[in-house]
Amino acid sequence: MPLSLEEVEEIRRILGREPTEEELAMFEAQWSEHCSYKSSKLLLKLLPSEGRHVVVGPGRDAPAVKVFKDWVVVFKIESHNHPSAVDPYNGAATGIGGIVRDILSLGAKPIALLDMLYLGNPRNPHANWLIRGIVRGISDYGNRIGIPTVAGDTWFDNAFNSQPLVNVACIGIAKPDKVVLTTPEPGDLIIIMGNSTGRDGLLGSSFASKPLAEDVDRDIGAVQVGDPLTEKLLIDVIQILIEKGVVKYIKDLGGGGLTTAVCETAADHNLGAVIYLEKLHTRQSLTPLELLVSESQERMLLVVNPENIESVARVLDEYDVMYSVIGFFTDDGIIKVFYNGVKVAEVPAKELAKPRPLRRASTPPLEVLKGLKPLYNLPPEPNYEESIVKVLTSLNIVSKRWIYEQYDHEVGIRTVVKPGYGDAAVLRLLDGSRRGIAVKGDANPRYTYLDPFNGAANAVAECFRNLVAVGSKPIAIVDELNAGNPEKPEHFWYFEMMVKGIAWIAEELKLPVVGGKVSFYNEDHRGKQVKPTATIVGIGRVDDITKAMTMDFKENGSYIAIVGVTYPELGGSEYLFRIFGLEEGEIPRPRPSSELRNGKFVYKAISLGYVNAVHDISIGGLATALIEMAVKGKIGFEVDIAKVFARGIQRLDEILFSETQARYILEVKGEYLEDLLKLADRLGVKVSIIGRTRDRNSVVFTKNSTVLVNLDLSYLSDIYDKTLEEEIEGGV
Amino acid sequence: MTFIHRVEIIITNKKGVKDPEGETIHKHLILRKGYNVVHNVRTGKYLLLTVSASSEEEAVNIVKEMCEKLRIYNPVVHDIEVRIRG
Amino acid sequence: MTFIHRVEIIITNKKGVKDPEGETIHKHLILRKGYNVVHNVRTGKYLLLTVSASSEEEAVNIVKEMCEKLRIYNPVVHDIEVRIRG
Amino acid sequence: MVKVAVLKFPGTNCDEDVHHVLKNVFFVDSQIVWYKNFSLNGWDAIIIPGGFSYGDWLRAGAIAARTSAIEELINARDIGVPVLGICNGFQILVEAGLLPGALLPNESGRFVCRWVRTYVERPRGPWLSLTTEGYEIHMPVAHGEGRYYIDEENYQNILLKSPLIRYAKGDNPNGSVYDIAGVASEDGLILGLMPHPERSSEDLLPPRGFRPGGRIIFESLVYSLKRGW
Ligand SMILES: Nc1ncnc2c1ncn2[C@@H]1O[C@H](COP(=O)(O)OP(=O)(O)O)[C@@H](O)[C@H]1O
Ligand SMILES: [Mg+2]
Repeated sequence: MPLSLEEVEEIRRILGREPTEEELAMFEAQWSEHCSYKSSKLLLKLLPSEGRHVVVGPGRDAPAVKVFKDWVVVFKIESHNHPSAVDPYNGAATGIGGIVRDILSLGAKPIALLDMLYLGNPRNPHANWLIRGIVRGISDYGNRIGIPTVAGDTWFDNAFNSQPLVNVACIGIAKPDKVVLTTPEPGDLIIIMGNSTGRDGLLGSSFASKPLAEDVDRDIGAVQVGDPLTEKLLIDVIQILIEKGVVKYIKDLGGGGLTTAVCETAADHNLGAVIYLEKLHTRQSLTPLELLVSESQERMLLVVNPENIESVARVLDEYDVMYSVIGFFTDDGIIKVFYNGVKVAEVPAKELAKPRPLRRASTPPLEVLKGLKPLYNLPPEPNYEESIVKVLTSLNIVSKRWIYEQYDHEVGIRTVVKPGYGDAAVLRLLDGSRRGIAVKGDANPRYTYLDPFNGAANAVAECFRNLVAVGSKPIAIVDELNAGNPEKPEHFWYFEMMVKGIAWIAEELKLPVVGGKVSFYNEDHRGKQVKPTATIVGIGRVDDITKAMTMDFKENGSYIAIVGVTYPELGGSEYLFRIFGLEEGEIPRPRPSSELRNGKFVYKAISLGYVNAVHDISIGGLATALIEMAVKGKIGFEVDIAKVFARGIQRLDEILFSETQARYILEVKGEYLEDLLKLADRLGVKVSIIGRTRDRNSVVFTKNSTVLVNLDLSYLSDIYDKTLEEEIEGGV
Repeated sequence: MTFIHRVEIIITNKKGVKDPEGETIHKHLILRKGYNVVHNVRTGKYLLLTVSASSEEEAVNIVKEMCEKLRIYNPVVHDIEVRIRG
Repeated sequence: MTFIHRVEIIITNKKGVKDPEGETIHKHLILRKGYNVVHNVRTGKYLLLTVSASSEEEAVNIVKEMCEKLRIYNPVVHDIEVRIRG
Repeated sequence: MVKVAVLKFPGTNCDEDVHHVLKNVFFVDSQIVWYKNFSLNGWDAIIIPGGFSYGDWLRAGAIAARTSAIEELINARDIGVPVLGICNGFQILVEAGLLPGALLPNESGRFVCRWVRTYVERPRGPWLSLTTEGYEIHMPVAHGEGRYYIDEENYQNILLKSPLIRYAKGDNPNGSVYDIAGVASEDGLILGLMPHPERSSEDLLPPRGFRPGGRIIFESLVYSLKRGW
């Protein structure tokens, strides 16, 4: 997005003269939406970012949370939507590269990746090509750098056929005394290490700050190719440099390239800098302007006291990592850039780093009425068995094995609960203790499209539940807001509502939002925004990984309990969409106080050893969640839905498929049934015992004694397992 | 009358787009083993198709059109070359 | 006197060694989209080297020798072809 | 005290995992050795762990196989030092000609990470000394180029005379010929396999239905280094 006239005027005022070409490019890069958050800053302040665990909140490259007294978790989310739309393979791959470098910036050791993918219809040839490219890009890059991709979220929807959303997150761990590093001071040297700078990725962040051009070929400068081998070497040398204590500060070169890295580091520490561009190692000959804003991948900035430069150099040489010492920090707050003896830019760091926030207009569009009207006149209830099969085979529900088996989710030998086995992944710390963390990413584009406030809140709640379901205590979240064009008030409204929804529920659930990222301009070339989507990644604390919980039924004859009350909330549900083709109605209400109460109960039940399996109820409702537990455990069940604790229900499909929040299914060990019910009573939690697991090859739903559904479990397993692969590999 | 033609497709990263594989092979294998006369390495994908067509030209044209339609390559990052295999 | 030559290397699976990628592209992409005139697809790896040598022949010979010595291809499974790029 | 070298190349990513298992599970002294600093002397055994040496470029293992570290390792056979190649390590050993055959891209064309059942045939040598014919080992695989290939003649003449690890029926994840998951030199001194024993050495890690069977390989080594094989 080129600078506006007012912005150019502002730059003239800051400099007191006409800017040079290089200076303009620096401002353009830094003031892009992607780097400066100028449209979103004011609203993002609403997010509650404080809490007793928070060591570093929003502001640095990644936040840090003290999950244990001797371990800090650093985690962050990032989007690579625009690059992935034009070059799915490299776009997704470089998204992984970028998010890992954010974690490295805090000196943490990356231990897990997550990918949250909102994709088009695999039967659409273009979307299919995008899907394969995106997954392969993540697979090739993530696997090569040796960080397991342990969890994620996947959604398929025609709305994403030409503009998919590719959100990725990285989790790192560090010792509290190593994580923040120290403060850069005047005289400290600035080193750029990693890949040589090339013309690739010129002004990539301004590319991400505008709508998809019809003629994408013109944006060739923005195409970046990932180099996972170099990234892996960066990961390795940073661990060594931190261990040796020879670097003071680290920052990645991401959007805005060298300009952003230098000016933000300087501005954050009241420093200036002197830079000699000709010293930068390059891949081809570049102009000073290009050197300043190139977004070549796999580069990091190190701040090193001159005393330590030799030991740093020795490590980098040993590991074949290229580097150059390009300048030093000063105390005058001014960034001075030289190229072969000529000064090409002189800019005050603070003014460059932080443009004035923009206040964007926001108006609700007409179409939102679809999500704000209650459902009336639902079509008559179809056959339950057919509905169950149809909902179960929705691509949003079936197993995502085709995706996660392409990722090495085991490397690092920390992954105790693996993808597909639990509601979240559980990783051990591997420090000799039994402690670990749980991680998961969630979103529901349909919910946020129908009702961005409540939809975003529900994404937070689902993430909370997923963390609880594996036996962890939710500690903090980060968010990625994927929205349309902020200059269009009707698009901006969605963004505003999503922020407010997250802010509200995070406060209620006492879950600090420690960081996040905003992606605007997610619209197709006709200007239609894709479904606005709020993606949440959360971390939870696990005190004993040997008790980490999975969702598969474990034994014959145990009790099946539903935690929480079921309401007739079919609006925006997967059922309504799959069976009737409807995307409308009020979406399920967020219920933060029930979430807290029920979450606490489930957490307790797990730690007391009352349960064999836990699964939260989300899209597809109760029927789907039960069948998932049966399929994964290869153990059937028989339940009576008349026993489900429900309110205001008029039809049975409301019990089977309602997506009411704050609910879980537990497989309760027979000998603990009484204890569990007592615990529920004490905590004021509604629990209904609806049936038992059966070591038979069938799943049976009755109402009182009438059999409503009797389906073959092997058949269900088969379709649950294979549908996605068939759609993707055979669907075109 | 149609004949069988062998058509080859070569897909490489565009000029100016990085090729980390080529760089690695060059630096860590070829140069390390002393082949200094090699100045540069670019890598790519190779496809060899057997095609029925009335002429070589027609065969090449069919394949070219197919590469565009089926997205055998990504024009944003790749250059493509389609030729008769001699 | 040396000149710069462009030498290409094409590495494909030997006959008898399965090429599932080629089969998949053929079956799932090309045939499904109705390009029935394509009878067969083989895939391979392509390398383009810039080499200093006194003649084309010499350039090709250097590269051939290098391919053997450095095992640029794996003779157990691959065929290789080295040629001047026209 | 037994000492095991864990050889690391640019792009190796299972070095710390193997080191952890040796050190904390089997209490074996081991050291991660950067390829530039590697020499054959002083090690009781050498493990080349998994990962993507040199980005898997050209072919998995092809570039690492031409380094001086591996050129030196070729002598291990003569001096009788046990060598284990896991995943990328196996690919390197094959590319270096230390083990027969070749490893090609998976039949599906996709990377695959999944737990599988394997079993041992003709166990011999330090890495399999505690196993017996048909011994079942559960381990995860994680690779893009694990389709083992060898022609019929060499299969009959070489592999059928040597220790072998095969995927159980229906568990072949990559289309390897004869369901081959790992091969060894005739005396079993040098073993390469695609599945990861280090990911299957602790009770916590196998998912339901699988056992941490990879332990036996490290236990065999420890046993054999003390008692011979
Ligand atoms: N894109 C993905 N990458 C990796 N794992 C994924 C991806 N999508 C889904 N998964 C995994 O599949 C399982 C089911 O995911 P999901 O349906 O999102 O669960 P839930 O409904 O509980 O949020 C989880 O283990 C999840 O981490
Ligand atoms: Mg869940």
